[in-house]
Amino acid sequence: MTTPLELKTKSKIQWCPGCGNFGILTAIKSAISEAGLERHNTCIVSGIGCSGKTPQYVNVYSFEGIHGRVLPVATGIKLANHKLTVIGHSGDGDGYGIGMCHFMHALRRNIDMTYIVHDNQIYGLTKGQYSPTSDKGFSTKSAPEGVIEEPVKPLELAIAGGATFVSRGFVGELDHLKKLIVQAIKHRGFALVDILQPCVSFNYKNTYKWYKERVYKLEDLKDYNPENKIQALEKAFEWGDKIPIGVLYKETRNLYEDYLPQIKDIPLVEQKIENIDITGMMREFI
Amino acid sequence: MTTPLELKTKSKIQWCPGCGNFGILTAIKSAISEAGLERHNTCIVSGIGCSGKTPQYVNVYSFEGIHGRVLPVATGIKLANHKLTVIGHSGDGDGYGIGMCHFMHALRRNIDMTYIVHDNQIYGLTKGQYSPTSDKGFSTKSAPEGVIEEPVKPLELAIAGGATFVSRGFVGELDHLKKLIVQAIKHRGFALVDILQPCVSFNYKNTYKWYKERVYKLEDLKDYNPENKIQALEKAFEWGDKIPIGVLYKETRNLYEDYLPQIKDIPLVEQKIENIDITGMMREFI
Amino acid sequence: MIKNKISWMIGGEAGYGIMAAGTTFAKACSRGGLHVFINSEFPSLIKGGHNISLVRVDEEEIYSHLDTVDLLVALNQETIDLHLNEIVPGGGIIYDGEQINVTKESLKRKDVVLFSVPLTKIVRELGAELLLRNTVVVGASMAILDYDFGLLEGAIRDSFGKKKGEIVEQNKKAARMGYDYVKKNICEECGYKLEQRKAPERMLLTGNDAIAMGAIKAGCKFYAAYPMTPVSAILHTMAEKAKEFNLVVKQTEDEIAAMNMIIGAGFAGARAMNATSGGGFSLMVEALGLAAMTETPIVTIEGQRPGPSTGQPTHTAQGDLKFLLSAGQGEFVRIVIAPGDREECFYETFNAFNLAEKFQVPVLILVDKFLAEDYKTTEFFEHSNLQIERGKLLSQEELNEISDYKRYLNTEDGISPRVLPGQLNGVHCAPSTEHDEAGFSHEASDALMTPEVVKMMLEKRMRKLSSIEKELKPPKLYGPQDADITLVSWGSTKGPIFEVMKLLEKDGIKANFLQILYLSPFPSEEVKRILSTAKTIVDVENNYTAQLAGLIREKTGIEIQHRILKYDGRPFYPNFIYKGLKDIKDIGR
Amino acid sequence: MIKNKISWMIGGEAGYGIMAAGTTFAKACSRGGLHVFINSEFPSLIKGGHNISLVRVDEEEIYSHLDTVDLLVALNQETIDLHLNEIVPGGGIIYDGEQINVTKESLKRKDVVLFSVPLTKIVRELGAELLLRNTVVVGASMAILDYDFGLLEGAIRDSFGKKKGEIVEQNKKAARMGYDYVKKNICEECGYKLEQRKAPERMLLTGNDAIAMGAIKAGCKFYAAYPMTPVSAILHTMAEKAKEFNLVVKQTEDEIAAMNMIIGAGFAGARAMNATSGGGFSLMVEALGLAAMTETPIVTIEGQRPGPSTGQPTHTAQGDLKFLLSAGQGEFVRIVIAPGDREECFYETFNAFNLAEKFQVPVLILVDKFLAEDYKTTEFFEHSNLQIERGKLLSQEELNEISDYKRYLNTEDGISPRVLPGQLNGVHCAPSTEHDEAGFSHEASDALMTPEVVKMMLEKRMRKLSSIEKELKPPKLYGPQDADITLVSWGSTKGPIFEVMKLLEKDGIKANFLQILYLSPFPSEEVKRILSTAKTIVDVENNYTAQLAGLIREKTGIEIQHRILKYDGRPFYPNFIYKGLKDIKDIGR
Ligand SMILES: Cc1ncc(C[n+]2csc(CCOP(=O)(O)OP(=O)(O)O)c2C)c(N)n1
Ligand SMILES: Cc1ncc(C[n+]2csc(CCOP(=O)(O)OP(=O)(O)O)c2C)c(N)n1
Ligand code: SF4
Ligand code: SF4
Ligand SMILES: [Mg+2]
Ligand SMILES: [Mg+2]
Repeated sequence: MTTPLELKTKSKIQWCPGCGNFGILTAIKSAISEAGLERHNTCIVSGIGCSGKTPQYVNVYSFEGIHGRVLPVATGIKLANHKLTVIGHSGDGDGYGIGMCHFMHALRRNIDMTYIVHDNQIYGLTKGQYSPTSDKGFSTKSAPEGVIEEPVKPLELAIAGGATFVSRGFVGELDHLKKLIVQAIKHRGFALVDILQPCVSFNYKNTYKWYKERVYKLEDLKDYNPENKIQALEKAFEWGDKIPIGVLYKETRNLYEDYLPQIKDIPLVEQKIENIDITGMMREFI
Repeated sequence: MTTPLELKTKSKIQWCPGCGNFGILTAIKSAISEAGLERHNTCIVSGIGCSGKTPQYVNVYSFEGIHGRVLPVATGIKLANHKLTVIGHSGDGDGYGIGMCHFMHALRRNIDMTYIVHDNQIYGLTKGQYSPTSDKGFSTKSAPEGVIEEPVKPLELAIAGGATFVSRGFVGELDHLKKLIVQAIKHRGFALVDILQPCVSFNYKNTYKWYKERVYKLEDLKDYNPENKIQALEKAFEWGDKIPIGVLYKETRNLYEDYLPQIKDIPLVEQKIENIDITGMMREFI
Repeated sequence: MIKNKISWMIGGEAGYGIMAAGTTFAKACSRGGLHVFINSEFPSLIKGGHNISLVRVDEEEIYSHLDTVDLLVALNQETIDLHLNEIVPGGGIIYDGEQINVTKESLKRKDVVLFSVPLTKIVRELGAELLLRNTVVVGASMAILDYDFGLLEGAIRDSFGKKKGEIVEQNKKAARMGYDYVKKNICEECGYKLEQRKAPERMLLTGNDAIAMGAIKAGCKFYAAYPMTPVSAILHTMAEKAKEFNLVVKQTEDEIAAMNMIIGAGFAGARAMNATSGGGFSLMVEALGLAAMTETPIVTIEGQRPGPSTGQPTHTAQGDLKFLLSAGQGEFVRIVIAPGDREECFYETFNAFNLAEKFQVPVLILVDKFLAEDYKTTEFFEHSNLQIERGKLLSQEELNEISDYKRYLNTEDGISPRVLPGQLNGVHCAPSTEHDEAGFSHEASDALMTPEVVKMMLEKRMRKLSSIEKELKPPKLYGPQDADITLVSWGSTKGPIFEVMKLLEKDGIKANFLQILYLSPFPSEEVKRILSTAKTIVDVENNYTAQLAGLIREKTGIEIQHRILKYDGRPFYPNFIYKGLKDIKDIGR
Repeated sequence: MIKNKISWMIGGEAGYGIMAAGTTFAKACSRGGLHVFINSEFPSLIKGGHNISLVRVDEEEIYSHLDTVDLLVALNQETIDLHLNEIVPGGGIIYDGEQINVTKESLKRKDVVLFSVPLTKIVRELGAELLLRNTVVVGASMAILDYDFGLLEGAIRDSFGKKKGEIVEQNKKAARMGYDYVKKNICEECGYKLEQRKAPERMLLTGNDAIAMGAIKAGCKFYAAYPMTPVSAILHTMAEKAKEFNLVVKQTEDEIAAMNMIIGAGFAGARAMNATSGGGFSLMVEALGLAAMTETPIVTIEGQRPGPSTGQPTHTAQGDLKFLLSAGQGEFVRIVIAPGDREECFYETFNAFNLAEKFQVPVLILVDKFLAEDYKTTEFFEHSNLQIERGKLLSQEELNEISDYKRYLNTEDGISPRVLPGQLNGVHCAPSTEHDEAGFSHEASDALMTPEVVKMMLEKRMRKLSSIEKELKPPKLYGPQDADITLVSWGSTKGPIFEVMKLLEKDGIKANFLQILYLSPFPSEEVKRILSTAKTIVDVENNYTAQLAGLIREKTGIEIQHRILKYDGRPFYPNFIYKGLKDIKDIGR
């Protein structure tokens, strides 16, 4: 158990003043604390992007990988030592652009980890190109005439792709966000938290105000059942005047790890590697 | 207009006797003929795999790229010369494994091309490892204890990802398959044809017989409307005792090309590149 | 009084508009007929980091920045702390004394002049955002330098031209207030003088700008890229110019797609390009070999930054030379060009497209952050006589004459006549798998793909090497033939080395400079000829392992003993090289 | 009568069970105490292509195949057409005369013996599938060679052991019928003799097998790979052994994932490996730099096949050396090892894991199809005294002593004490971005990430080079010190070169062989020492550009004039090298 204060690092925070990432940082620290995690048994993995700076600011074990590869690194860490709580931090470009292949394949594996996507609908770190989630028509440096592709719908893909926990948060709803992350951490399986995160420097369209006017909480709906896949898909499709936040979909399924008797008793990293006997194996080649 | 016979090349065919790819080859040649395409205005693009040999056997312009990259190459060709009819041939590993990222992003672009996936639920060319579409529990060289991941559901992903034409064929239903491909070629937009293609050498489970016992045609359903997305998603989810073939989903949407005034009049390749005047551009830097 | 020779630096947090101030200042100078060089450093983030822009102005042509500052504009305290040492004796600091508390005593520098301008107050008076301090201080600087305010006004007008007139007016006003404040309250004449000179109009541009222009001029029609520092600006420029020049510009899902897309476009017959940095280039390596095997012309720009891995995303290095020379499995011909200045960025990018099509090979252009992002005044490019050469591209008439067209015909020069999809009578397959002359890979058949055929096809492709060698200009030797020191280098170090040559000339030391522009095919003969008679050879590179020196030894057997290397993420200062040379014992002083 | 010395080849279409027949035949020989070498060629497809398996048997140790065939087993006409020239005078052809129509006349070879065995008929009699012809013909071969049938029976039993007993029985019967047919109807003694010898039990294995075993012995616990010829077999073996040795084996979505996963596992503290070929390695390049920057130990196997691009997926080459040496942006230390035989595959893979952890660097093992997939009889590995060395891995006790743990401490040898996630008191970040000793990248702050810090960290990492150099064994010189010819090579050519040395010895020519096992760090001093006194140096490589020769010139200045190169997708035959040597003029005969 650790406190948010203990989770602060010595690094100066390098996001633009007002950036939505500050909210995510607050939420993740509170959530780690609230979920009762220990610093040395928690591992954050990021890619590259403004989101990718998160590991530098949370005082747990962490790995800042390369652009788009959060999930493979996180998978390697988790399978090597499944006693660790593994939390990935990605961006909309990092996770749904260049990292799309790993995302789709992680969904169906259902390894026990949390995947937080800082979704600002823009490439922040590289100063304002459109991202896979940018709204159609949105004009940026790389598309002065406006984006002409349909945006990626991450939650819809996650559900269709076999995720067992699919949620969306908003940094303008900090407490709600923190609770979502706690749920995601506690979920047994792959848990996606897509976070609406205003980029105050480059996304002039999807601002705090823009999101605030649109988001509503699924919890406030009387009859929403996150275990109904088709209903969840419909909700995931909703984007525009109304944007749902909360847990869209939830399902109980075996973990990938459950199928691995190799690590049932002890994690790989704790297994003895001295004096492994290969005599029998050699004899098979006679 | 060309005949299937003219579409034969000088190459010896190198698939295993009995392989489902022979059926696909027959169907694609008939479809090219029936759709009224000309040899020199048609371009086939493949990746690597048993499916990747297709370009060698169809006498149109063709490009055999590298493993998993059918769609980017096809995109480059089409945008450079959109007068060509571009047809991609991929495998389940090539297209839904290593090529997944390009697949998901192609769906939302809706460039006018046909994408044929030889889906044998196995890695054929590399001699029998499981593929992303292999059924759970299926045992292969790389998973002697059986696959422990949920399979990729390509049609579900295609629909969720924004495809405008999503279909499935079966080489055991050749005429149906040919007609599907003709429809796909004629569809204005990105058209997916996922083909159940038995691999007689390595997939001992999903055989001709196995598929035959399960497939049924959507056309035979009275009330199936391929323009209903939610219904299509439900159908796409269906796999096991019953497997639907036919057009699952269809939608009319602007092409990516429609948003490019640059190529409205003439394709890029036909534009003059001599004596381009950059004086004005230079003056902007004063 | 120093005239028309100034090293001016502005510094502050990211988000303070440091870059914009630097270019406005520089543009005003350039429009006055002066030569300008801008170097900027900024960390890989948007706001909150320390940014600087260092503008050097001179009436002679200048090729790089210096490690000294005459006038430091400090928008925050950190700027003073970090850069105080760089200020020359007698230099000045321009700052907002109402916000930052410094005295000569606190700085322990009696030899600097403090110019306090109430930037914040002026901005508040204007009712503008704090950001505008940058323009106020540029105005103030121009007053201290006693420069023509009209030229600054013009630069402001054109810089903000695309934005609303309101913004332009406000900036003009801000500059004016800064200017007037100095003139009225500090000094009418402050010991500096910048004066307009008669000169032809010049551009103020970066290597990225020159590359984009070279590509557009070459008829590049398809540009597909994934953003990456330091060459994202090429994407932005191409996108901005897409309408005007009828380009298709595609921001892709990743670099793998970017590379495969331009290969597709190149195969279809459009001139196609992309640009990336080392990390993105890593992802293009597999498809690089694909271009080579299918003999598809493409052009790729690689903008180096310090590695390994993410490294220092916004700094500079020359660490990727060897990587580019041998990236990709198997053996194949690639052309690698390392432009040393903006002119070469332009002409060699243009040239690259011709080479790619004539030899049907991938062409890589290797730059770095220093060259790609830094601005320099540059003469207009001579573009009217640039010829598009498409090599052995068969016309429909020519193709009609051929009965059994073979895409990969085994020719003497290794180059096979090419046709494009859409042409009648030329249908063929372009395979990534080894194939025969007709493009059949016959993988199954040892009777068709015999060891002899395999050997023949590989030799055919490799023969392009000597064909290309014949075409490329020999490397340039700048300076006298019979020098005491021969500097050898490649890429962006050209600028600082030109500056060093000026310094050495003043010292009466005879030096020359061998610039290797084409790294592959490597001009072994010429380099050997030049170096084997050179007296003292010094290799200068912005890397740790002296990659060019290694290459030269491999190709010529000559081991260069003296090396001036730098690998701290920063470009060379002329002085660093100069001092390095002085340290090399056997150089006479 | 030739005794215990035979070159036996079986050929036919893919799908005919050529490989299986080859190994069964070879196994039977190996179990009789004979030495065996199998070379197989098969195209990149499953059925329908031409496959061969060439088994060489001898009582002396043998290191490669030959270019001559004593007995050719032809399951189809094409085999005869393609390989007739390879049959020695007096050699034989075993075929099914009822299916294939050949005579000495039609072959224009009076000097071959035709053994017609009704394979198809025998299979039909057995009521078995046509596939079984392969076993029948192996039985027939053994009769012609007059070998002990019991040894063949044992080999069949154990080869099919995992399949149903029925299959074993049927195969035994098939072999017997082939055997008996020959003895009864063709010849009791046929001019050949293979005889069991007293010898210790030996393994018959491939480089892939040896690598997998080396990894398992080294405690590799996590294996993540995407299948790729010629090293897919490592994935299969690891998967097969996962239960027995408690490994986690993951077939990934692509090679990018495979590389990043093992980096994750390595960071977490598990010994981790993957294997691929050039195309897949291209996709791993970006993450290779990540491993270097975060100082994460990993081991990667690269199995070469001819490129560029898809190239010839099922053939062999040594074309990726330079690629591996400089793959990745920026400059970093990697260890590159090129085993030359199965023993080295085993021991060096084991060693690789120790090196990776001790120096906290990526280790690359470079093999090729020839070494990875071809079988050779090999003595049991001495594995009992192999020590696991994990380097500076801090125990919890040691860590408790440290007040302010710094993951990237600047040490003299460049290696910083390492802790694993899960350990108390060692929390840190491992960043791909350049960072300080504590792992902070402080990107924004020039005050913290000064040029000096950047330089220090790069130098720290590069210092590992000399630490590693001290640890690695010097390169081996086989043969006499004072030879007339010094052969220089790397990797799988070792086998053919050993054979050539035997030939040269017979000729009375004094030759030695310098094998470069460690390509990076390169043993410049030793190589220079050895080569500078060598008389005639000959570089032998399975590539076009003589990559090792280039590297040697770069590192030592020595230019190797004589080169024997091969780049047709096939491995060296000893004779090819032998003839090449004879062609080199200044070699005395
Ligand atoms: C292989 C590679 N390509 C490109 C880049 C440059 N790059 C760094 S971050 C980034 C995109 C950032 O966008 P996103 O993931 O949305 O993160 P954000 O900055 O918005 O949080 C890019 C293109 C890189 N580091 N590596
Ligand atoms: C980058 C890369 N990795 C791996 C391979 C090896 N490889 C060739 S085809 C293939 C998989 C084939 O499976 P699939 O796409 O399903 O095609 P199929 O053979 O079943 O038609 C693999 C792994 C390769 N050629 N390139
Ligand atoms: S660029 Fe955008 S996302 Fe990045 S730190 Fe600034 S506001 Fe935040
Ligand atoms: S391996 Fe399978 S998919 Fe490939 S050719 Fe043979 S049967 Fe067809
Ligand atoms: Mg973003
Ligand atoms: Mg398949």
